[in-house]
Amino acid sequence: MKFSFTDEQDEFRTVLRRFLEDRSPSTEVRRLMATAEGWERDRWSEINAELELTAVAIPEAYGGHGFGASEQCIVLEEMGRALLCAPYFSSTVLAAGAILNAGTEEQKQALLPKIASGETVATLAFTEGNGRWDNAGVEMVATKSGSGFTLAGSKNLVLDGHTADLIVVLARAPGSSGDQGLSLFTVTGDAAGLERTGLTTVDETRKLARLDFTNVAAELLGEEGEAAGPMATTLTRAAICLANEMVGGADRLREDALEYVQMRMQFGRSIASFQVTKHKAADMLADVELAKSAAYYAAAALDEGDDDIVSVASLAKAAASEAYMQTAIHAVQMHGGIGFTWDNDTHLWFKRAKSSEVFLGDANHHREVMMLNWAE
Amino acid sequence: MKFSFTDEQDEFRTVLRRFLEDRSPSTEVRRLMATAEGWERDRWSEINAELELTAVAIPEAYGGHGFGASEQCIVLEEMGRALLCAPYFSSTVLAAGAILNAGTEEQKQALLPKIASGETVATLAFTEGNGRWDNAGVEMVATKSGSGFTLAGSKNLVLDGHTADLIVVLARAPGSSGDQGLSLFTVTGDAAGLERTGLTTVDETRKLARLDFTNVAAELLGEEGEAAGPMATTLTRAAICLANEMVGGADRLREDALEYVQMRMQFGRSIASFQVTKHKAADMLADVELAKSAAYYAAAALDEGDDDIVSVASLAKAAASEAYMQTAIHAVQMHGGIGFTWDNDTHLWFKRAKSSEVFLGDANHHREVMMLNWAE
Amino acid sequence: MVDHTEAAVRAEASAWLEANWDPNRSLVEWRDMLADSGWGMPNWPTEWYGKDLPVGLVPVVEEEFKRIGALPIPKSGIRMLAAATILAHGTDMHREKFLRRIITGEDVWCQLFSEPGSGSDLAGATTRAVMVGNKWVVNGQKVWTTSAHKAHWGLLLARTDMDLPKHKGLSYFIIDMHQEGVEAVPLKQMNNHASFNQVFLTDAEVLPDFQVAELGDGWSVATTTLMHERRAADSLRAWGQVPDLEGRIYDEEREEVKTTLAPYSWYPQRAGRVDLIMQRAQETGAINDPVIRQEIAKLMVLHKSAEWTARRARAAQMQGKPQGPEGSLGKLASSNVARAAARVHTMLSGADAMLSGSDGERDGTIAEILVSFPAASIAGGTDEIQRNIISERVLRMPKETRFDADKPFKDVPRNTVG
Amino acid sequence: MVDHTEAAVRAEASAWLEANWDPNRSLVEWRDMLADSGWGMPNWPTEWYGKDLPVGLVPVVEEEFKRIGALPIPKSGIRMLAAATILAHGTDMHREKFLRRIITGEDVWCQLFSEPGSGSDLAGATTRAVMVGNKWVVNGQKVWTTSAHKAHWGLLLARTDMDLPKHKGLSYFIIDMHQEGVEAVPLKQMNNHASFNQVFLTDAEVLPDFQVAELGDGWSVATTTLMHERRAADSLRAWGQVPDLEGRIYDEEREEVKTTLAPYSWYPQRAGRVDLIMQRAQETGAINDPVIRQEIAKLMVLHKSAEWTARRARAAQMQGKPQGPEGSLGKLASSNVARAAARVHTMLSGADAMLSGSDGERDGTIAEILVSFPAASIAGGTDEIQRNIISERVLRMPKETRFDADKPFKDVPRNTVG
Repeated sequence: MKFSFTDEQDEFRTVLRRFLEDRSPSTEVRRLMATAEGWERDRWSEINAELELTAVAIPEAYGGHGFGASEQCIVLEEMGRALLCAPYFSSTVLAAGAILNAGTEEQKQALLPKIASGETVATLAFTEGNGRWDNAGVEMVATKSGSGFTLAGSKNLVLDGHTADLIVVLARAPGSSGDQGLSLFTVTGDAAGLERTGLTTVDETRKLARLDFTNVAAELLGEEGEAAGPMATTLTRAAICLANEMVGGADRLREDALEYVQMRMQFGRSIASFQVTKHKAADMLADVELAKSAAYYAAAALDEGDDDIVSVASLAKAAASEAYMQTAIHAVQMHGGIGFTWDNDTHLWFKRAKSSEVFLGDANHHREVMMLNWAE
Repeated sequence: MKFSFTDEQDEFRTVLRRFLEDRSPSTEVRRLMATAEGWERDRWSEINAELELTAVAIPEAYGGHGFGASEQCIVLEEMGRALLCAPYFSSTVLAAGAILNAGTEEQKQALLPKIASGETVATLAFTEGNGRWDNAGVEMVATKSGSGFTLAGSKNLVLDGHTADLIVVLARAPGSSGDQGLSLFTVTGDAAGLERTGLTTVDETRKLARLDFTNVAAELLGEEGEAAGPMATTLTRAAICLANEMVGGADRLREDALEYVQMRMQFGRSIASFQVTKHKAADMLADVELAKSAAYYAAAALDEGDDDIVSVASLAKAAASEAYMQTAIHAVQMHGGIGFTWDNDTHLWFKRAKSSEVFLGDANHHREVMMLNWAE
Repeated sequence: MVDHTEAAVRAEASAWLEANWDPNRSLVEWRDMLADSGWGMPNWPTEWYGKDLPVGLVPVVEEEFKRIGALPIPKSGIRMLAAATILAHGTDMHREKFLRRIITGEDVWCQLFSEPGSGSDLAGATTRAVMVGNKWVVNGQKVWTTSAHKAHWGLLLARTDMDLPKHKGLSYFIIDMHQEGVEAVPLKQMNNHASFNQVFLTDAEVLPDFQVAELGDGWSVATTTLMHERRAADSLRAWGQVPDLEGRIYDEEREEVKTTLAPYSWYPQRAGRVDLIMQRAQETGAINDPVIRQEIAKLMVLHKSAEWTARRARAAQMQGKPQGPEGSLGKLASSNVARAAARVHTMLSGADAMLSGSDGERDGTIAEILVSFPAASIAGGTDEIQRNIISERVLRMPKETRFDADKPFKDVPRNTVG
Repeated sequence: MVDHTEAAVRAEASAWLEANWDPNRSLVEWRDMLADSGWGMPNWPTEWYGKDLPVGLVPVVEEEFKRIGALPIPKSGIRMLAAATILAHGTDMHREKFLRRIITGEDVWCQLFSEPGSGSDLAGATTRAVMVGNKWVVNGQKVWTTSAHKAHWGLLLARTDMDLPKHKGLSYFIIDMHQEGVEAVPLKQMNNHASFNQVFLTDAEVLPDFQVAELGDGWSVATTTLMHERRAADSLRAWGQVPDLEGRIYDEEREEVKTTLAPYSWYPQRAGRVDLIMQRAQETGAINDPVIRQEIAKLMVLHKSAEWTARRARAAQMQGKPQGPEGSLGKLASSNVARAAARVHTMLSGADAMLSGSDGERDGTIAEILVSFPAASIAGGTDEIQRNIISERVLRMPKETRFDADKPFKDVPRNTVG
């Protein structure tokens, strides 16, 4: 197992970090999170134009740069660190992932280059009112209608669902259940019969929507009834990507809290000089670094085609869920009352930690997946 | 709910504590734990003669003093604190409890006065090779034979089972299962066909035995087939008694560790002056005091006939399991290397904590019982 | 002379209340009568609106209020801290000017102790009060001030001497909040509430008569105020219950309660709402998940043990026993409970923990728990301060080495910015 | 001159080994040949049994040993700490007298640093060495000394001046353990093993020639020894693997390994035996209990994350990157793993966690885990010391205030009894 970043990867990270520090300071995060959309097309195009982030992990055959999960995870870690407000996860990880795994060659040729260039912002709608993240939880029905299909029902918690140009939707044949009868479809954001409602979120930097489908005409993506496998593959990769995004955020919180206690005086001494503060900082470092190792390992394992990838992905997500939330709680505590105020930036990451803790499944869920799929 | 000790109870505790400090110093604990029996009849008779501890919670009608669970729990807390090596729990809590709950009036008259006086040391044999603490786990079969019964099978983890004069045994009618067909029996320690083997225990102060029954003649205790209820009542009270014994041990460990760090110098200052030591000591206090409150509450609830007693008993035992073990781990850590040595007394209580953690069911078991029986 | 037996006190209070209680009076009128009669604050001195009753007999009077259904004087809020401080350390002028309107509730008070630069270290206050001509002129910044925007008077801790050691250079003032140099700005929290204010003091003025106790005695006076703070917080919760009856006085008190408690509306969420856990677990069916059931059980063990510990402490107190260690653990235990509860609420919510407001569960209450619980381990003394107190005062472990106590305050390292 | 290219080194080592390796030699004979040729410790100086190879080329030589199947010099044990210290700070007499017999393994060494009164604070040693006539006379008590009862020589840290500050008054000696004033007493642990000794020094003698470095330089020499300690602990584990082949030399090395490793036989149990968890969970059926499965999963997440963190650190090191924070977390993480593993083993055992020895599960191995894991957070630097190191060295947070560094050691408060 490759387990260290190459000089090129380190260099890429350094450039990206500086770039995002410049383009996505917390003032900019606060400005964008206050909008209904959560991101701005012009702003995002401008950022993306410079580093072509949406292209990183899409194969060269479909207009991307063809890098692996490790490179994509560097992008996500740095975005998580900067709390960048952009439809990257939805479009590049979820939608492009589903299209790559499920689509026909023709569909990949048609759809992916525009996602790679950033021209199309796409998302994947799979979770419903029951809040389940697995295939079996899908209840939405796709009915054959002439040469095409129509979708009826609702999708919930769709990342950037109210702003995406293209929506990949998971639905099932009438009467089917479990992994059977599942198909993926594409609809455009402005499709007739589609009502999109932005939701109020704890984490204002991660916008979610409810999508209500009233007989919406949809195009089949890939093979009819064969979506279960591609969806599972897509979500495994998404869990790894999310874990890397999360450790980026956790590390930022940790560093900010450390900087604060180093600078802050109380009782005539630096808060950082109190032994309990020092020991908490040491434990925070351990929490974050261990979760980082799991996230990095998972990305490398994906690139190397590890047989245990489902378990490893869930391990990384479970580790990140616990570490990010724990770090967020410690970070507020280390700031004291200031850390509880709106004007201090800590709560922005705290809320992202809370949201990420359950997004794509909470730690209990992923620990269970890990144990049930462990090959050992 | 009564929730405070009376002046008489406080006075009883004070006298008992001083008495046990005098009679059961750790040198005496070490001497007795190295014996196969784990206690000495003369020594125990002498201690018991003075304070009549075995009589405390047995009704006056059967030769006891008729005090309640709260008083019995004071005895147990102080014994747990002193790590007294004596067959008190086995004889007075388990065996006398079962006889009181299940026996006929005639049997109570016959058996309890000698247990109250300490003349008879009894125990209760219920757990078997599967290590389960509930009625349904019992597999040993009692067969009718003439006017009596014969027992065949094995009992495991019997407290003082190799030294008790009288053994109360739980067994079931052939072909029965669950709570059905269970009866209690008495056999003498020297019964023909009974083989008693002392087991090697982690906690040398709590001696356990395996009892192998080869067609042992036994006397029915109480009603045939009706033992399930009395056993459950006996074990609920036993869990409360054990929780109180455990918080006594935990508090002793906590105090000893505190005394050690207060006295010990490192880097030119008292170890107790390091902030992390102080904060750990504060957390230890909170752990122990909260578990104490639960144990005290449970004893009072038993005396007042609380409807929720099964849940409350399990809550107290679960709290004590976690608090005692956590305190033991912290106590070793606060001593440093010394705390890991045989000559330091910490390990005696550490091992009692470990043994008590699982005795009568571990914290997971009791949390589950608590939740399933909660009336709210 | 008042007869201080329980029976006599009960009879006298009862007689007075039965003769005078009328739910159709105005709130201020009734409280004025209580002030004049002494039955409103019966343990206060006779010359200051009280009856000089021993504290032990106050519950007897309270029982008579309850029996008759008469509204007592609320014992809560900053104004009662002000009263306790003024009774202990104020001049007769202060008592004359402030105590009656504290009883009637006509004046709102606030407490100006905490500063952005000092946090847990209240005695590190750097707000300066300098005598200019014949007035104190105050400059500085205070924070975590409840009701500052509505207050008529503030209890101010300010530094009057930079050359003395930290605790010696502070003095205590009563400041008129209705003046130009005092600006209260709401301080928004991460949970979207704004329960507190920042108060900017810019050449604000205090007349010399409004100094409390001697120059340099500020810290010891502040200690008196703080001693009463916890008690006031407890009775604030109790006060929330105005009888659901018709009558002018009930309407007026309900209005007052509503205004006073507004900043505290999120406090139940801060405490983790353990009361909702079993309900939600049953509603969502999560109670059938053995893993979540264990987590709920762990929370319940902690919660019940903490509750019983508080009851144990109260029972011992009522028996007149010396306070045991169990009395000092409540704050720390409750912040552990709040954290554990937020964790379990997240498990119960699953994916829906991402939503808030009207899209969130229980109309946003659950989301509010998830962004309010961190306050439980900070406000009113951080967990770290609690552990310091427990280890030093209860366990008698050595105090932290002080680097700031003995030198002139001007030489003590401190935060340059807020 | 040796040609220091990789290819040249490999060729030369390979040629020498193929010409000389013979599994039927005695262990001492073979090691003597390695000492003479320099191939045993190739990075040591040419004049002292080495070949002056850069450390980076040592793995090349090791690969050739492995390829040919020749037994290398074990790089572990206290004797290698002694060698490193003597090479760095010793005199030529020391090198002459000790290094060859360290290579051959004929001398057993022990380390006399820790004392009952000093614990984590090694520099607080109070064992005194006083010059009487022309000899050092040593009095005091040492503890946690592995193999003291079998050792020929001891590395001794002793105080030679009570008037100097703590770190300045220590000196470093090599002491002959085979003399009357040295008594080694086994120290039994709570897990029934006795891996260590207490060593009582009563008028024990050291010749002046056996002092290492200057008077008062003891602490800096000890630091050299300690720097090599972690590395030696790592290779000790690696050394346990002698090829399962026939031949006199294998038999002798197996015997040596067995004796040397005897005190460490419980170390796997101290580490919590995560390797047994899944096996046991399957055997007992506990894997089917969702609550226990979650607990196992939590342990596995911790264990794998710690393992991958160690691998990440090694990978970065092999790339020649500066050490990142991940390199300092192993000790702390492993004590967390050990504690969590003991917890899970208890859940898997249930009632049987009360039994040990032949009545216990896995013939007592599980019971041994339950009474050995506390050592993981103490031995080799407590968790507290690890957190101090991480916060001060990695995170660059302020050091603890020292109360003992600058004054004469005789005035530093310290433990009166051991």
